[in-house]
Amino acid sequence: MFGNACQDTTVKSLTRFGKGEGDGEFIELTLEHPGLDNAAWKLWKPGQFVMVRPESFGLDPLMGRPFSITSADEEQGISIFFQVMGQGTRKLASLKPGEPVTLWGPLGNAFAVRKDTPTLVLAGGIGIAPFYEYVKRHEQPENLRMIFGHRPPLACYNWERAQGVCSCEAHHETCRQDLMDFIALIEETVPQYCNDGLIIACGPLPFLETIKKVADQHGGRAQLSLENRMACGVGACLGCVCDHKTEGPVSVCARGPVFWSDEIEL
Amino acid sequence: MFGNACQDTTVKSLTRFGKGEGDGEFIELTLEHPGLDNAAWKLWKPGQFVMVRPESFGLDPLMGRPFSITSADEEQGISIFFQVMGQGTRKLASLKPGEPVTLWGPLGNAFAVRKDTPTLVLAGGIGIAPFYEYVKRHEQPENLRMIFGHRPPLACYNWERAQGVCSCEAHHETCRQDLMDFIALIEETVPQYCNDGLIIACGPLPFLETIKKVADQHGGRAQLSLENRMACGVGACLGCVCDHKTEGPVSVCARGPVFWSDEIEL
Amino acid sequence: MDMRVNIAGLELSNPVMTASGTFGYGVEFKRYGQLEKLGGMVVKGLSLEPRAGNPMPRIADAPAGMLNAIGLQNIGARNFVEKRLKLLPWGETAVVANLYACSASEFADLAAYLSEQEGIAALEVNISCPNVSSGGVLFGQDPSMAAAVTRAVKDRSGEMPVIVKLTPNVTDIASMAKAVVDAGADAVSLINTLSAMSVDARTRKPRLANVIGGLSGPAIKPVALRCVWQVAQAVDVPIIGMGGITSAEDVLEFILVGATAVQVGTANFIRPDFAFRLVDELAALVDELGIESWDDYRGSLQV
Amino acid sequence: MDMRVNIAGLELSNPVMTASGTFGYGVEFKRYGQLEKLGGMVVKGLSLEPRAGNPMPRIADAPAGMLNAIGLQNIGARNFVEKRLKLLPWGETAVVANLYACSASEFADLAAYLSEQEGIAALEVNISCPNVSSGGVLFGQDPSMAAAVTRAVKDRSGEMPVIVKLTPNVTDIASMAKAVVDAGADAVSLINTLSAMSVDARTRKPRLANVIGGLSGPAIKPVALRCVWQVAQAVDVPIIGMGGITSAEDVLEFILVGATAVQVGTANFIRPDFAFRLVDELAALVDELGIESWDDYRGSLQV
Ligand SMILES: Cc1cc2nc3c(=O)[nH]c(=O)nc-3n(C[C@H](O)[C@H](O)[C@H](O)COP(=O)(O)OP(=O)(O)OC[C@H]3O[C@@H](n4cnc5c(N)ncnc54)[C@H](O)[C@@H]3O)c2cc1C
Ligand SMILES: Cc1cc2nc3c(=O)[nH]c(=O)nc-3n(C[C@H](O)[C@H](O)[C@H](O)COP(=O)(O)OP(=O)(O)OC[C@H]3O[C@@H](n4cnc5c(N)ncnc54)[C@H](O)[C@@H]3O)c2cc1C
Ligand SMILES: Cc1cc2nc3c(=O)[nH]c(=O)nc-3n(C[C@H](O)[C@H](O)[C@H](O)COP(=O)(O)O)c2cc1C
Ligand SMILES: Cc1cc2nc3c(=O)[nH]c(=O)nc-3n(C[C@H](O)[C@H](O)[C@H](O)COP(=O)(O)O)c2cc1C
Ligand code: FES
Ligand code: FES
Repeated sequence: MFGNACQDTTVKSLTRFGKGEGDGEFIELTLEHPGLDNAAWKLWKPGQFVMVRPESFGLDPLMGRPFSITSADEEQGISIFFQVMGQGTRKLASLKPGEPVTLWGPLGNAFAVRKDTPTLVLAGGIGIAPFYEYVKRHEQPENLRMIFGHRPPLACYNWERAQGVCSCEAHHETCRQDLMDFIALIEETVPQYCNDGLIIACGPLPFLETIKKVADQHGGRAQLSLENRMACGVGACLGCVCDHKTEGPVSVCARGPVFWSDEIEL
Repeated sequence: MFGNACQDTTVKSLTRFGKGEGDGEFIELTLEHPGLDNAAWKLWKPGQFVMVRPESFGLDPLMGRPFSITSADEEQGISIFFQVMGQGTRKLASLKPGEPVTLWGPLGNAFAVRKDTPTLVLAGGIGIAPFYEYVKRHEQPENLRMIFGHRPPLACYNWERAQGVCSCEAHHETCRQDLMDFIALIEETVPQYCNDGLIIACGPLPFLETIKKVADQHGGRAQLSLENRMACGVGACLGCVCDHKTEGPVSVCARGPVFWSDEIEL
Repeated sequence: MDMRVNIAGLELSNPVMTASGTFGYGVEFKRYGQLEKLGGMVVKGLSLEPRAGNPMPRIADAPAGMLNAIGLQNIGARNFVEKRLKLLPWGETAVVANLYACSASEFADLAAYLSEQEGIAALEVNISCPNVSSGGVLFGQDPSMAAAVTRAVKDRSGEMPVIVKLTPNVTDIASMAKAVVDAGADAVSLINTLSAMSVDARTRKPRLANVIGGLSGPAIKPVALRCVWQVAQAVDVPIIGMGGITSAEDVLEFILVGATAVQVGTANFIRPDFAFRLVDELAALVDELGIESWDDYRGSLQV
Repeated sequence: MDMRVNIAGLELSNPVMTASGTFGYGVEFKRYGQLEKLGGMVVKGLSLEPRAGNPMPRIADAPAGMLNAIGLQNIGARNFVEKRLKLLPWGETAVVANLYACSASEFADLAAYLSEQEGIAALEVNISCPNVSSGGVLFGQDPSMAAAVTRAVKDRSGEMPVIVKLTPNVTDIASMAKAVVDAGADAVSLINTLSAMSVDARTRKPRLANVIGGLSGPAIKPVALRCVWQVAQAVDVPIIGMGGITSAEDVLEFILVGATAVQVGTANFIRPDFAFRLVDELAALVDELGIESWDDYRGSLQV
């Protein structure tokens, strides 16, 4: 039996990356591991996510917030890596060690892992969050190629953590031309993995759309992690659905968040 | 010209008194003095109050909370002394130094001061808050007699602060008999001040009712500070009214909080 | 205290139910607690045929609440019965089907089918479908239409208790309640969400694709309590109260103004084990306050 | 940007007004800011004779809001004109009288008196008096009664703009708006408070002596936006939007869905200088977003 997958825990630490107003705020939030009563924690895989709701949310916002699991370990705790976007992440950013947090998860499915297959890892901005552990766990990192597109400086993204494990290329987008170059790179690289490779991606919607388009054009498919707004995280409210080609609207939280690009509409 | 009487300030310190669950929580909250732009702070008098609204209230509660001014000084800051009652005072109790607080005041009228007149100061529980400064400022403390009825132990009330200045008697109420004795004391003492003395009182409603009843019976009057629930604190919402015998319902915040007992209904 | 309550013959082990649309088909919450603990659960609104619901986005934050415009997405009554119902411990907790249709006759067909299924304890008729056949007026906003739907459902439901779920978006909810009770409703549940809207001043776009949605959560609790109170003065059938419940004290407030049982909706999104915890918290609070029986406490507001 | 707006001929320096009942008679706020800064202020509901209002307690907390049942306490129209109006800078900011009466003829007499007073810029007719002469139905909940009151007031108000203030406690607010506009209303303002209730589960008592009160504050903003949006589709007169405004962004949201001006109510209790600060914050936000004119922004929601 698995215990209750909704657990109470506390803040262990917050680490801030980058600096300066313009960059936004990038934070690794580590929670005390809530314990293996919830045996699902023994089996979690990169791509899965958690719903996080600190007590400090009070009644605003009412809904918890979903975040990819960056790492989870009984000793080190459970980490998420997030960017301050609005009221929820602002309240997360002002947490102090020891403050109470409700956590449910691990939720959803995970990215495919095929150790013998050339794998293209595409990360857009904060979409890098699930990939630190993905590349770390990979048994044949020489089969991995990671491309990371970002606007805020690399210092915001704890970039060292990803590097060194596998082939990693970061593309800093500072002007329109950079964006064009980055799209061109995707258009060039994705097809190379369309036949006998694996493509996994996480990032903003336009980024995923580009990847899907290129993959579709080349008769390939990529695994895309979607970031729809969520309320329950458990497949109950139907607030987070995406259009699945054969199944109609499906819950991103329960059926995803990772989908094959050829099976969904974005 | 007086500047805007609504000012932004920050928490300077919190001092907790007493201990143990049963006693409730008693806290002196000191705010940085918000400055004499608001020249009314130069003239404040005991009995006046402030509306306090820490940013941490968020949307819950929406309304600020009224508290008697315990002391106010440019160096020392502005202090209130409160008991944790509900959601508002709970949030006040968890403030940390440096947190932002909105403050408007000093508001309302004050207790009469007649230095040459024998003055009976009646404090019930947390109703002692305005009297520390009242007795301290009094020019002829030998004319003061203070009676303090309380249920939680004296340690909750920073009692030393009141003592030493004037004649002070504390009555600890631990059982029904103590209450009867205390009421008997009021019935015995109030009449002594009804003719040529001054009676001022602050405390829970039943306490004020007893004082009013005794004073009424003896053709005397006492100044009672009322603690009605407030929203605006400035006489605008009419949420805090009490029944004035000649004027009908009047705002406690603007016309009071101190009223002569023979002019109002409780 | 004996925590059981009785809704028109349906006995619940305690007054805590979960509200339709916020608890999926029940099975989604098995990881978070024991379904048997609940007094009952109302499953997502079911229609005769599966439906796809509204476009995205469907949910948005609101002060002390949330907005939703899920629309009528559901797997259809038959799929529910065949694929989900058997996974639920319906012998130990009341599984209530929430009905959603666009005409009285469709409601009747749905009721006929669902009332014959073993494992369904009662029907809750949701009469605030925004896409009804008759000129855009909602069933739940017109007493005679509400009565017609109620009658149609009752006629085809046999012995099964029929609960009619009322919307607060009316001038006079008490007269709506009277209309459905006169038409045969065995109980009423209220409130559904408040008609509401949220927009983004920067992008100039609505935050829900459907533009208008339903407000739920603590923000609406004072409105819900008022509605339950007014309905309790107007009708004699059991009332299931809901709207913004997030604590055991909230549950008691609804019972105090006249509800027999309650449903917990948006609070299930505060944490998925919310309803399970609430059952324990309610028992503890009832003890603490020395409440002796529901019959004694219910509707005992001192006015 | 030019911040001025025009409500049926009445020009305001900016769209920020204060809402009736939350800003006293204006004078109470002189210690907190310059009244001249405001686009306008609506004073506490005035009746022909002074009134004492409801028993205490009259206010209570609510999630993201508050409840009030002040009743009709006011010093009466004559006292207001003689003792307060002259203390207000009515040459520089629009002072709007809010009218409160219990019959159409009383409304008319009140309008006749107030519309002749120098210093009053417009009349706002509050048609949700809970104690009206005709069998407990509120004026604001019945289109024909609302129209009758509007006509009675218009007939006796000469050139003065008449704003009718609508209640959200109706099935169809758009048809209420149409009714009063057809009857001659120069503008509408909305929303008044939501009918609501709060009780104490421990003492078993209502938190308001009046039992039922009005819910205001951020909790009701999504309902208010929906109402303004629906009314904006239905009528062509200017709309003054309100309900839960606590920021400049909120102001823009109301204008985005169709309001010409706004009123700030409960937020005045968050801090008494709230409305003054809001005027500056609104100007700054308009700049930041590059809004070029109110005519361009108003009602520009992309649906
Ligand atoms: C499965 C999943 C995994 C996620 N993992 C991460 C992660 O690892 N790190 C991380 O930083 N974020 C992640 N997100 C996104 C994260 O949940 C949102 O950024 C967060 O909920 C924003 O909350 P907020 O209250 O701060 O912003 P809000 O106040 O809700 O919104 C602020 C602004 O951001 C926009 N916004 C909010 N949420 C989203 C969204 N999901 N997509 C696009 N725009 C949005 C809003 O439209 C609004 O303009 C994930 C989301 C999902 C569904
Ligand atoms: C002019 C004035 C001066 C005051 N000075 C002080 C002071 O110096 N120190 C101090 O501790 N308190 C003082 N009070 C009372 C204080 O304002 C309340 O205790 C506080 O507002 C409670 O807020 P809360 O949110 O914690 O409680 P709530 O959640 O609002 O209420 C919790 C419980 O306490 C009860 N309660 C709340 N307020 C009152 C009240 N005013 N009277 C009786 N019961 C109440 C409620 O009915 C409820 O049962 C003063 C009040 C006024 C009007
Ligand atoms: C996401 C969501 C979906 C809902 N779906 C339904 C539904 O299908 N049928 C129904 O009768 N009510 C539905 N409701 C309304 C709830 O059952 C409930 O009446 C309302 O949310 C008020 O309760 P609450 O404040 O506790 O959430 C839904 C509410 C939410 C938030
Ligand atoms: C304490 C209080 C008193 C009010 N009195 C009146 C009144 O006399 N006349 C009136 O038309 N509206 C009155 N209202 C309603 C407000 O003007 C406003 O319509 C409502 O509060 C919604 O706006 P808000 O959420 O910004 O407060 C009152 C509201 C409050 C909170
Ligand atoms: S968030 Fe509720 S179904 Fe996905
Ligand atoms: S608190 Fe508003 S009038 Fe006193």
